[in-house]
Amino acid sequence: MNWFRDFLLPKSAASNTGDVDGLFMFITWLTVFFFFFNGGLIWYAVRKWRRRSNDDITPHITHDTKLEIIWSVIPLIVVMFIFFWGFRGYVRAWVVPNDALEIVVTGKKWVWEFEYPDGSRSLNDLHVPLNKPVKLVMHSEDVIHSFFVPAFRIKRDVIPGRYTELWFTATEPGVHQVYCTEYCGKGHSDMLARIFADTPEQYEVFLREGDEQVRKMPLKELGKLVYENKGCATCHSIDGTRGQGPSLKAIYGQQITDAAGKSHTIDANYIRESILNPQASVVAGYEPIMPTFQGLLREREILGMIEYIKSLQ
Amino acid sequence: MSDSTTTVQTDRHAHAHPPGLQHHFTNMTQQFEAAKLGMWLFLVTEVLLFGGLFVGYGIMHSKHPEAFVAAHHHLDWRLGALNTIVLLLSSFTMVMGVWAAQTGQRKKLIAFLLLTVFLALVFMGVKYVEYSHKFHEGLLPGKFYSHQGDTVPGQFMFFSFYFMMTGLHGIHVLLGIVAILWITFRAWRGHFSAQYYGPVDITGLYWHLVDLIWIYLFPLMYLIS
Amino acid sequence: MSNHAADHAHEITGPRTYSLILLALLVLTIITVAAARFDFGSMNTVVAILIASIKGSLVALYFMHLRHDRFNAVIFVLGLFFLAVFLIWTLFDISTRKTVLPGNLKQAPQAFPGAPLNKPIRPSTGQPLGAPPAP
Amino acid sequence: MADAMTPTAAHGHPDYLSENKGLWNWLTTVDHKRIGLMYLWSVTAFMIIGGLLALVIRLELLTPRQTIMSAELYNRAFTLHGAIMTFLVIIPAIPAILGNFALPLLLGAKDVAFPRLNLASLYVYWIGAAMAVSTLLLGGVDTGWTFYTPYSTTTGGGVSMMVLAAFVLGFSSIFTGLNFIATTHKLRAPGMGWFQLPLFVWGMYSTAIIQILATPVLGITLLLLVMERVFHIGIFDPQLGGDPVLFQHFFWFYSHPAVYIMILPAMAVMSEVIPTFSKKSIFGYKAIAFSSVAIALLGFLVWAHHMFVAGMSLFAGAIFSFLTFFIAIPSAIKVFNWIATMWRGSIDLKVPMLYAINFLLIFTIGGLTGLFLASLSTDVHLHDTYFVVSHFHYVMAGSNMLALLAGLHYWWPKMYGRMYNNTLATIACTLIFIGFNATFLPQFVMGSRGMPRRYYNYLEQFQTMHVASTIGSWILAAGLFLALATLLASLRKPKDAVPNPWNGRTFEWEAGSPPITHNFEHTPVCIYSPYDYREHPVPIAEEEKSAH
Ligand code: HEA
Ligand code: HEA
Ligand code: HEC
Ligand code: CUA
Ligand SMILES: [Cu+2]
Repeated sequence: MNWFRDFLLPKSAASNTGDVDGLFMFITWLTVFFFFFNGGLIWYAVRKWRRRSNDDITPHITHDTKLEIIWSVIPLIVVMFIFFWGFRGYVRAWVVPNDALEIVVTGKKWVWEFEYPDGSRSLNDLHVPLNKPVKLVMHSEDVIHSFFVPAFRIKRDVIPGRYTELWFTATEPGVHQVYCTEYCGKGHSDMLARIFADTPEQYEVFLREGDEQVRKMPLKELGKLVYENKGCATCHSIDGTRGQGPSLKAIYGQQITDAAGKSHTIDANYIRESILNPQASVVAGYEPIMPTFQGLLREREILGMIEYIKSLQ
Repeated sequence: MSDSTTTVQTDRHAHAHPPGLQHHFTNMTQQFEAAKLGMWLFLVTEVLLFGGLFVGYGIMHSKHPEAFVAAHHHLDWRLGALNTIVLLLSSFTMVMGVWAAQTGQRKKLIAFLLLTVFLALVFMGVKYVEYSHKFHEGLLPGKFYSHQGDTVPGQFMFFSFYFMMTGLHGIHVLLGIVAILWITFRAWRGHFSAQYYGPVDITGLYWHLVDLIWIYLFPLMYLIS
Repeated sequence: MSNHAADHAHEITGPRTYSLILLALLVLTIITVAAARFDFGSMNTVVAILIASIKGSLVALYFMHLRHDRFNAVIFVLGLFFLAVFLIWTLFDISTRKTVLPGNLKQAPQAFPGAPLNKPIRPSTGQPLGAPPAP
Repeated sequence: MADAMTPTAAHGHPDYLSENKGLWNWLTTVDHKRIGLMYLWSVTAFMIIGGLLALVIRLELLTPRQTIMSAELYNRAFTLHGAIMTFLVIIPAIPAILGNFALPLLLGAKDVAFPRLNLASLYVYWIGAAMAVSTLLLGGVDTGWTFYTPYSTTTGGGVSMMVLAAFVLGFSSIFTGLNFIATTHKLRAPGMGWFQLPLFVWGMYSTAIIQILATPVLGITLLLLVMERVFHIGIFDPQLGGDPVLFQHFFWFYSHPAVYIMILPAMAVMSEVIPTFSKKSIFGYKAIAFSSVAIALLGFLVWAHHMFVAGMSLFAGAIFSFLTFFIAIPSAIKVFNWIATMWRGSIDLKVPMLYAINFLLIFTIGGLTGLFLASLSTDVHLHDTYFVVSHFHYVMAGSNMLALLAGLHYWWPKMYGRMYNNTLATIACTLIFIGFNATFLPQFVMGSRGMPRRYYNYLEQFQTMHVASTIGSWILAAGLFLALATLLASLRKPKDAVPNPWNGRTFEWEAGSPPITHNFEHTPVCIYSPYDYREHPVPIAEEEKSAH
């Protein structure tokens, strides 16, 4: 009867789905059984005791306590059984393993944004390693959304003003569909995302070079994305105003003097060093507060940043 | 409510019906009991209507206790207590009115009803004083809240509830005044007797419920700590 | 039920009882006010509700004649019962909700009017989210 | 039920339809039967509007992406469909139509306890309906019928108006319920004790309990929503310190019990139709009566099963799931009792009985699919998918609509004094059964495969099932229109119905077809049980004696 399960449910792709599928199929069979059981009884009664004439005499039966107790107790047992089965699955889906990889999910009209532990972000595409528990910490910027992955049998609302969590361990490599299942307006049905369950090799590539979206992006645009997403914007402006750090506008090719009195030309190497090892030369007049981005930016992102700064003339 | 206060229907069977008995009831007791049951069912809906607000208030209070306590200091508990006493007195005069009706004392009935209306107006007067004071200070519900110098953020929510709850209650008081005046008018016309006083009793029930709700509103709004 | 009706019509409570009840209600009002100036710690609200409920019962039993009116009393209490169910279970859910926070936040961001809107904190930067970038 | 048969119009009184004709007389009537009929046609009108909207929805879903309308329009369409169907059609349907018409007759009363309140309820209904329809002029409503915050507090259009309409309609429902409780308590025929009440009355009584206890909470919820929109009071707004999920508690505290406002009356109709057409006493009278009350009361304890994935706590989820399952027990008891009633009966497959059998089958599916949703781990997967949509159409559209049709065909001779064409009505019933299952069975499958609800656009993989569902909806519509046409066609004939065409045992069959304005020439007296189908019925008094 596996074909029936595969007809009713999407192919399971996570570790905890067995419990859910088992219960689902149990209740399905229960429903099928009672449909045919009740239908059969009715059919039998109608065939056998169809009215023959208007003076048919029927027995006067008002009740049968024993029978009635039986058909109250049997459903009671059945539903209690279902309750505990469902509860078990729910608890398993509730308790997050400690070693889970944490990813922050932001829902907003009508995109999903994922933020990885290294601070990199992506829209609508989420990469996760296979066979490793992953925990999603989710919140919404506007209305309620809901994060639903049918293949993992998980779903939880994404609520403004509060965080909710969801976890899974993907067991099937490939792409899994994510839907928004809480009605959120015009773009509700297009608020889709994909989860890429990566093999270790694929995940390596992803960690090193970012996801496909990033890999295909022109360098300059990638730089802009990094500037906006990695926190550069909090200290550096691009319009020439002074922030906690110097503005990045039109600095490429300029000469600057650092706190130690040495002067530098701002070129690709200088920018790279400023990002990876900012304290090596601190621009005169600024505090040495810029954190290092060693390990937080991928090589291609640094190249992108350089291109982006170049473009800010 | 209005159904028990209806005039006689022309009945095709032309039985000798007592005045005030509607065609589909067999006797006055049945009609009175039905009307009273109807009123109680209506009161239950009122309890749940206000109840929803109490639940909302309770939950927001437990979520922002400091803000609510800080905000309630803007209310004058003395005015609240005064109004509590006024309403309790009015409940008393109302029930005395019912007693007068039951014992067939028409003059006393009218007097007690008018006294009740008077006390209700006093209540509304005090509310007017309180409200205008709040308006003046910018203690208004929701986005109209413009009070300056709050020490704890979130105080505005207390006033959202304050106005919704006392406002809804105030509307009920006004409706009660109208109902009692109508009953007074009918008493004056001599509609009631020791045998037929259902409408007085039923209006009384409504009025006591209005009092009952205030009994809870007072400590929850004016006296929290 | 309807056959009881006639018998009760004569059970008329008189002014004496009503006056006593009024007195009790006024005294209880004073007690509430007094109790409010007294700190019972976490029991403050409970005490206030308790006194209000005594007052409410007096009004319902005597002024509203529920003392002689079993059936309507059942209806009324049923209403209060379901109101209590509503309050208690909603509070139960709200008070047992799990507080989930991203790894780098120690405390849930609080939001209040007047204060900047409740922008969630971005874990990587510790800064509030800016305007959402266009998709 | 009583001893004597009163022949129609023996005293020369005209029936309630012929007396005082004219629009004005209808609009000012306090006759419960006329009010019932006015409800019938009002509700039918809205059912057609809601149904046409459903057909439009189905048409849009024929293909992925845009088929006939934009996403904005689609969202408005399903919201209006849901709101009309719940607030204007199904909640008033059986209580206000069949309840108003039949309850006083079944009790042997002349009218409901508060006839003018009854008329007021109809006017309130019309006002609410006008308000609901007027939202179309205000730009429509796109929140879904559940009005979840914060979406509903931030979107534009006529949300406030729609919410106020639902508020007003709530009063109509409260008035009806209040009337039924008072009528059942105070206006029973002489000799009619609680266990001689026809079970229809028990069902209506249980429904009325819910209407009285739950509807006011809906009222205040909707008022809070309007306040939030107009004043920004903050209670549901996370940015102001409120809690958007709190709204869901408020909403479902009403709306879950409300689903039993929809099914209890349907069950009430079953308990009349099945014994009549089986010519046999109802099986387990008390069990059915108490099950109705049990469903009504239990229904208040389970509302949060709509919120299992809304960030509720583990404990709260477990408790609400646990309690939800208990409602399956009284429902199961009823289903089995009805089948047992048919057992060894003399089953006459007239149209009402056919609808009743269809009800049994469809309710079995609809109810049992509720178990998937009540159970925690499966609900996580199925919540807000088409599985839920299909579940509630099986119980609301399927079960309730079939019961309404069963009751309508059952009491039609009483209402209008005319018999309809049995063959055409049977064909209609068959079409409805086929069409209904063709529409909604595929939705179970696409739902469990992950198709979310309220989706205007969907992935290619779901198209086959959407197409099947859309075609089913046309068959269903054809069946419903045929049923309506058959009933309407009968009105063109002269009155030909006898007072008791089905050999029923309850009081209404002793009144004329149609009855006179005050229902009975002589006040009936309850001597026999309403379900005593013996050749020589035994008076209740004797039966009780022999029991001791
Ligand atoms: C008439 C209306 C009606 C009725 C009667 C029911 C009946 C039931 N409903 Fe349904 N429900 C709705 C209308 C209704 N529902 C609506 C409108 C929604 C969605 C609202 C929205 O989100 O828009 C909904 C949604 C809904 C949910 C939330 C799903 C979600 O959003 O995630 C749940 C969860 O528990 C649920 C459960 C049940 C249960 C357990 C019953 C039970 O009462 C069913 C009991 C009946 C039976 C069990 C069948 C008869 C018994 C037998 C044949 C015997 C055999 C039985 C056993 C062995 C147990 N329903
Ligand atoms: C009583 C309730 C009721 C009824 C009867 C129906 C009837 C139907 N519904 Fe509806 N539906 C809801 C209540 C109902 N629905 C609710 C509450 C929602 C949720 C909305 C939301 O998400 O907010 C919903 C949502 C909903 C959706 C999901 C939309 C989405 O999530 O994107 C769909 C999709 O297929 C649908 C289809 C249908 C169809 C094909 C019918 C067909 O059964 C309609 C057939 C009817 C006709 C064609 C009219 C003909 C009628 C007559 C001729 C009158 C006959 C009368 C007499 C004889 C008296 N409905
Ligand atoms: C906490 C604040 C802060 C953040 C975040 C920050 N910087 Fe800086 N940055 C500074 C300060 C202060 C200086 C000047 C002192 C110095 O050179 O270290 C500076 C200097 C620089 C310079 C050299 C500029 C010049 O005119 O010589 C570059 C290039 C630069 N940052 C790039 C970046 C990039 C790219 C990022 C994000 C990936 C970033 N910074 C994030 C504070 C910050
Ligand atoms: Cu986001 Cu639906
Ligand atoms: Cu429910």
